[in-house]
Amino acid sequence: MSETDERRLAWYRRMLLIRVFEDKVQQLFMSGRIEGTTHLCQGQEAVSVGAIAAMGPQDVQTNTYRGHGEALALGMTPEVAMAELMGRSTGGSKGLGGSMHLIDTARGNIGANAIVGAGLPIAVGAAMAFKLRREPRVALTFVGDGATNIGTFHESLNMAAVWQAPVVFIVVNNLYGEYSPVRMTTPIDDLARRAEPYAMPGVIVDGQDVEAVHAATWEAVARARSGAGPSLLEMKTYRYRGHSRSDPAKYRPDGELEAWKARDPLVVLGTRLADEGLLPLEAQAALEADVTAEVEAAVARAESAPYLSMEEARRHVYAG
Amino acid sequence: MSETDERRLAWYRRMLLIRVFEDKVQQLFMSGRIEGTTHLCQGQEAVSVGAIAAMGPQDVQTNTYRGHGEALALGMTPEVAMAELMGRSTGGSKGLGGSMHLIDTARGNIGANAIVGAGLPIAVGAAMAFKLRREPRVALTFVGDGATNIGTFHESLNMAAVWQAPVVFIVVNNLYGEYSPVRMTTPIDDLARRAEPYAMPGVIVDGQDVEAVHAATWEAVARARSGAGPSLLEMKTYRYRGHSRSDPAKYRPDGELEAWKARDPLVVLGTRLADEGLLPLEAQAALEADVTAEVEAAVARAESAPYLSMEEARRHVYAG
Amino acid sequence: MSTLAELPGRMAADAVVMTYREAVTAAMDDALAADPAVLLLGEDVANEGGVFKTNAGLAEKYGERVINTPICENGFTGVALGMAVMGMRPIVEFMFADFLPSAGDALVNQLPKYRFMSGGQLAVPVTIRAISGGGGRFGTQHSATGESWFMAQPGMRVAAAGTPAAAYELLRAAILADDPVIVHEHKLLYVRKGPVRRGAVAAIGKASIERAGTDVTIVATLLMVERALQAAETLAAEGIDAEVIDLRWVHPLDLETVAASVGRTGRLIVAEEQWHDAGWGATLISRLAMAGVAMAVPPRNVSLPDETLIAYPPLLEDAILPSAERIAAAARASIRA
Amino acid sequence: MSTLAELPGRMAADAVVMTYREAVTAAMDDALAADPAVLLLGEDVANEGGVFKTNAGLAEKYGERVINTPICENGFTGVALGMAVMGMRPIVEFMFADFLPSAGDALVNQLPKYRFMSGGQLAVPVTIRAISGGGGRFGTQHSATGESWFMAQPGMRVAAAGTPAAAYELLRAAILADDPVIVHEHKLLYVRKGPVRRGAVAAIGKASIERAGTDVTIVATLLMVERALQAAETLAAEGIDAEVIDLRWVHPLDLETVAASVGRTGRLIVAEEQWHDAGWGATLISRLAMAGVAMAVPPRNVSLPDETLIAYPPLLEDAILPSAERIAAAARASIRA
Ligand SMILES: Cc1ncc(C[n+]2csc(CCOP(=O)(O)OP(=O)(O)O)c2C)c(N)n1
Ligand SMILES: Cc1ncc(C[n+]2csc(CCOP(=O)(O)OP(=O)(O)O)c2C)c(N)n1
Ligand SMILES: [Mg+2]
Ligand SMILES: [Mg+2]
Repeated sequence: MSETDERRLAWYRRMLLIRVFEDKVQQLFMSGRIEGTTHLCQGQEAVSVGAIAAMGPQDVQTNTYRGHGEALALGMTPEVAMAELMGRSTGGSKGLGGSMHLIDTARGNIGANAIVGAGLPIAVGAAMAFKLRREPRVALTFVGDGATNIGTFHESLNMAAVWQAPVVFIVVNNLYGEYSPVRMTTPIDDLARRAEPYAMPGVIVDGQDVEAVHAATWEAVARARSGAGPSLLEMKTYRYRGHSRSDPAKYRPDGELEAWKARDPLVVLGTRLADEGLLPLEAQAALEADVTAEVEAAVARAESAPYLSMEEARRHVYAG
Repeated sequence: MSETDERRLAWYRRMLLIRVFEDKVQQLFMSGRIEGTTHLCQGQEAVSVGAIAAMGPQDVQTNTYRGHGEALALGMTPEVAMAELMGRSTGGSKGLGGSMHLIDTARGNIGANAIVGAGLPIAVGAAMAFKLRREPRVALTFVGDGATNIGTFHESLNMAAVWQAPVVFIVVNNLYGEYSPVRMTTPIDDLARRAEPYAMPGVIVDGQDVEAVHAATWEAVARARSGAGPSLLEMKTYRYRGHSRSDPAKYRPDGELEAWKARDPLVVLGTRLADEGLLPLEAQAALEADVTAEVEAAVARAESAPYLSMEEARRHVYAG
Repeated sequence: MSTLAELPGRMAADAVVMTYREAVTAAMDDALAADPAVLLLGEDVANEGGVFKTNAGLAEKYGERVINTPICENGFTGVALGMAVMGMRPIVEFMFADFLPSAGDALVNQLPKYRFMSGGQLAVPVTIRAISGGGGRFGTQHSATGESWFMAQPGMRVAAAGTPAAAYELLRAAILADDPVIVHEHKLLYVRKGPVRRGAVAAIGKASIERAGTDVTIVATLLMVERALQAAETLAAEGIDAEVIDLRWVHPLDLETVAASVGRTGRLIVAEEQWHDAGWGATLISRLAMAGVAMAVPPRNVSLPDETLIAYPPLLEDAILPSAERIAAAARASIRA
Repeated sequence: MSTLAELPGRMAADAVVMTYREAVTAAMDDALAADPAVLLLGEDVANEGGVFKTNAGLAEKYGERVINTPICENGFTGVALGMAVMGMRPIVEFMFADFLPSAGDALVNQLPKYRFMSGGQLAVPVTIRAISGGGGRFGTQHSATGESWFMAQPGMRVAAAGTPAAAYELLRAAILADDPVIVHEHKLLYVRKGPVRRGAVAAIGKASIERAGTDVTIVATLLMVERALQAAETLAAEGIDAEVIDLRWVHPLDLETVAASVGRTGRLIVAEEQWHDAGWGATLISRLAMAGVAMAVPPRNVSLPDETLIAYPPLLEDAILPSAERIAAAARASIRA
């Protein structure tokens, strides 16, 4: 099998892992087995996996409260992720962060932020650290459509452009803020246009197609690494679930969800892989069973892990 | 004389008043007769006068610490303005605001802000009050080139566009922030481009020509009043003095100041008025003497006015 | 809303029982009905009754006076200021108090200073509703109360509602005030019920004695009012009679009510869901100390533990947030000191 | 800088006399020289030595490590965080402390919480330099000190420099710390001279006794340290021996040094250029009261007057800012009470 095809198979598996993981998280929160709230990314898996696959081993990214997809795409194990969601000491942040903060420095995940827009300048800063040190590294940042309306979005793109920072802005346009469709809060539909006043490329990408996502991000990352400056990529996608645990998403027009599901990222790539004989439908089903078992095992292990004590937790407020 | 020509003569006089006023202010601060700092607008008079002349009697505007020109263009008397700069109780804000806060609600001047970018959302809010009450009124806001880099700029244009607020954003591009030329902090030269992601007209205007400023602003105001939404106007202009009292503006390239002075707004309109026989050069000199006497008298009266007592000042912290 | 019969204890004749959430909605509803200048704006405020469902029915009833904003706290707070100086009386919802710092400039340099720097030409009748508090398992960036963040700033007033009645009355007072007011609501209190007199308006700067007592004074805000009342029940069983004061306003502070109470009890506990330092509890204790108000024993605080952030694990969060037990323990220690 | 001979009073052998401004520059210069990870960023920091000329020569010496930013406080503070977690040690200049609220989110929700919510994976060695204080006739939006704004927030440390030595040592300590630190400088102090030991690093959380005395303790920060020392001279002529403490850190607070001093003098005055409420003065008084530190008379504060904003007229501004006379008067009243 070609290296490319091996990669495509790995993408399929990773997207499937995210899907199964998020479905499981949903169940755990809805049933109260985990308290609090969570922000799921089913439907957006191609964005997480395709974009992250374009990162080099030394590159980093920041994302948001809706960041489980990126965390898993970067290689955080379902167990470590699940443990974090359960607040256990075996979680990525030892359970102190929670569902909105899957952080994993070793794999380049330097921040999942619960404040809209706050991850952007952090990515610009990381990129500037690389640039100043002459390291050929790139920073990515994932941000929602709604986040493009807050000041830090503008400030970050502006600084990145002035300084020609090696950063890629990935706008995950899933059509909604919390309960607001894009056009209720934003005067344009194509958020790629937001790149224009920064003299920065703004590219619309099919966020349902992991290969398209990968190709576009690859180009933007290469551009950044070469010193040619930042780019903005608008990923057109959709979140299947409501904004957060408590949101049934009744504000969506009839049929919208179904229309997007017809172009589900797993179906888009899965159909190709099946057609090419690389991963027949039965193999896909088997894979799903595999992944489900993996996630169930992760849940079991995570749930049996301890919590930090108060004293241990307090040790992470300061360096010491 | 045609009404138009009368208006043009009035503009000339108003620009001259601002010039003479600012020169006087400069002298008062440099000599220590007024303490503290001031931000002068010599060179930018056409922007203040031309744009403000396009306002209707019920319209309002916000501006900045560099707002003496707008205040005088709106009809604040030199005495009231000077008294404010001197901290006297006869000043527009009873002396409590000072040089950065010439506010004059009766004439539609609802704010001069010392925080970069803070005047923009206020203008959007005023415009939304008008829109909600179905009043055919418009809000303008003056903001510097450097201010287009701060988050509130983006947030304000975005809200204005989404809500189709009757507001006109006037970017006074005088080529510098404090000591930073535009391209040190901004990735583009033409700030009119900043309108693009809001699907809003962005127009480049010759800020040295009061008639051009007036025409462009008139159109934007009419558009806003008609319900067609906000616009951004970029006024290309130049400040002759440094950023503030203490800045000798050594960062400017040789010859730049002189080049701009060749297109001084008083020269641009003055030449036309002289050529057309409306205001011969001798008349211009006589007018300058007049205006100088007016400003000197204003200084004298302002300087003899009392200060508020502490008790009086404290009454303005709350409504009561 | 429930009938009078459901209410435990005394209740004014014209009061009705409703939840804290309903009280918030009712206050806005009544204000919107009374004055066409009143507006409500914020993120998703007009969608599905808002994220915390505090605005149920308002968008349907008041149409364009309930305004969804883009996500831009500093910007839309500035917009409210602009509306206010042009004669409107906007209410601004902050979905989480944690986002108040995002509007830091508007809240520190604009709203409270605008009247002053215009020499009294301009009024800023803006109400900020901050949905605050921990206990939701939301982690360290979504659990703040922020009551004390802007309390030092002259020109601003800051309130915090501990009961449904307070929620209603404080909001009405804030909306009627010609100056900016921040009103804090606690998200864990939304489901609590209590008597509310519709039409009542809180007096600015006036605290409310929620339980009279003679042995120790407990001053609290928000969720801590409820916990202080619970503590008082526990203490009563032990023969300790605690007075519980819902401070209601952290700026201006009702020093008089607190000093009078401490004058009677000789003992003071402040119970707050924030850190001690630079808080209203410290402010109160300092003012009483400077005024030379005599106490039998040193005052005590029940606050978020020093140098600790709100952690995500439920057990840790519960241990960090002041509990009724910690309040009772402090009162007990005060009595036995 | 001057020679040793110019110095009034004692001075360590290795100290040199320099202005407070030179001390700030020297601290950054030495830190930039010592560690290539140190950066300086902010508005116009690389132009003409910065607006307050605190960065003279640094851009020339350190090139691209001194970075002019666009005007966007929240954004560039976030950038500093990103640089820090990737191994740099940025210093961020805030041209006026009044702009700190513009970066409210970065300063409340990001810098101090980032380490914690990553479970200790990430360090945030960011230094914020806030140029603060009134007296410049800059009006109500450009005269804040802001020392207490972020002091309550665990994860953040906050310092304020009252002398050239403090300016140098606190900045060095902040830059070396693996956590975020805000260091306040006072714009009226830039021209003041004093001995500075290059290479010295302040101990985090340690106050400095600037004048030993036995009769009354005056705790001050920033410009108030100078004024407290002036007040002490006046008082000395009257036979009152005041101890003057430059608090240096408002978070963490050096309760120990203050309590020990008050233990000796029995009398406490806090002198601060901010309002009492929610300030470090209130915090200190509250902590001492709760600790039961005995005082001969109630503590007193000399702060910005309640419910008053900084006004533009020079006479009013001077009357609003605490003066040496008011500090002396408070000390006198404390003695005679
Ligand atoms: C500064 C700030 N304001 C408001 C919120 C509350 N909030 C959380 S997510 C969200 C919507 C964000 O929408 P979008 O950027 O499209 O991201 P998505 O949730 O769709 O992934 C809002 C308003 C917040 N977290 N931070
Ligand atoms: C939020 C904020 N940051 C920084 C400043 C300091 N400052 C005042 S004016 C200015 C430059 C503004 O440049 P521009 O917008 O071009 O206006 P101009 O002064 O040229 O009129 C700066 C940085 C401020 N007042 N507010
Ligand atoms: Mg979205
Ligand atoms: Mg400019």
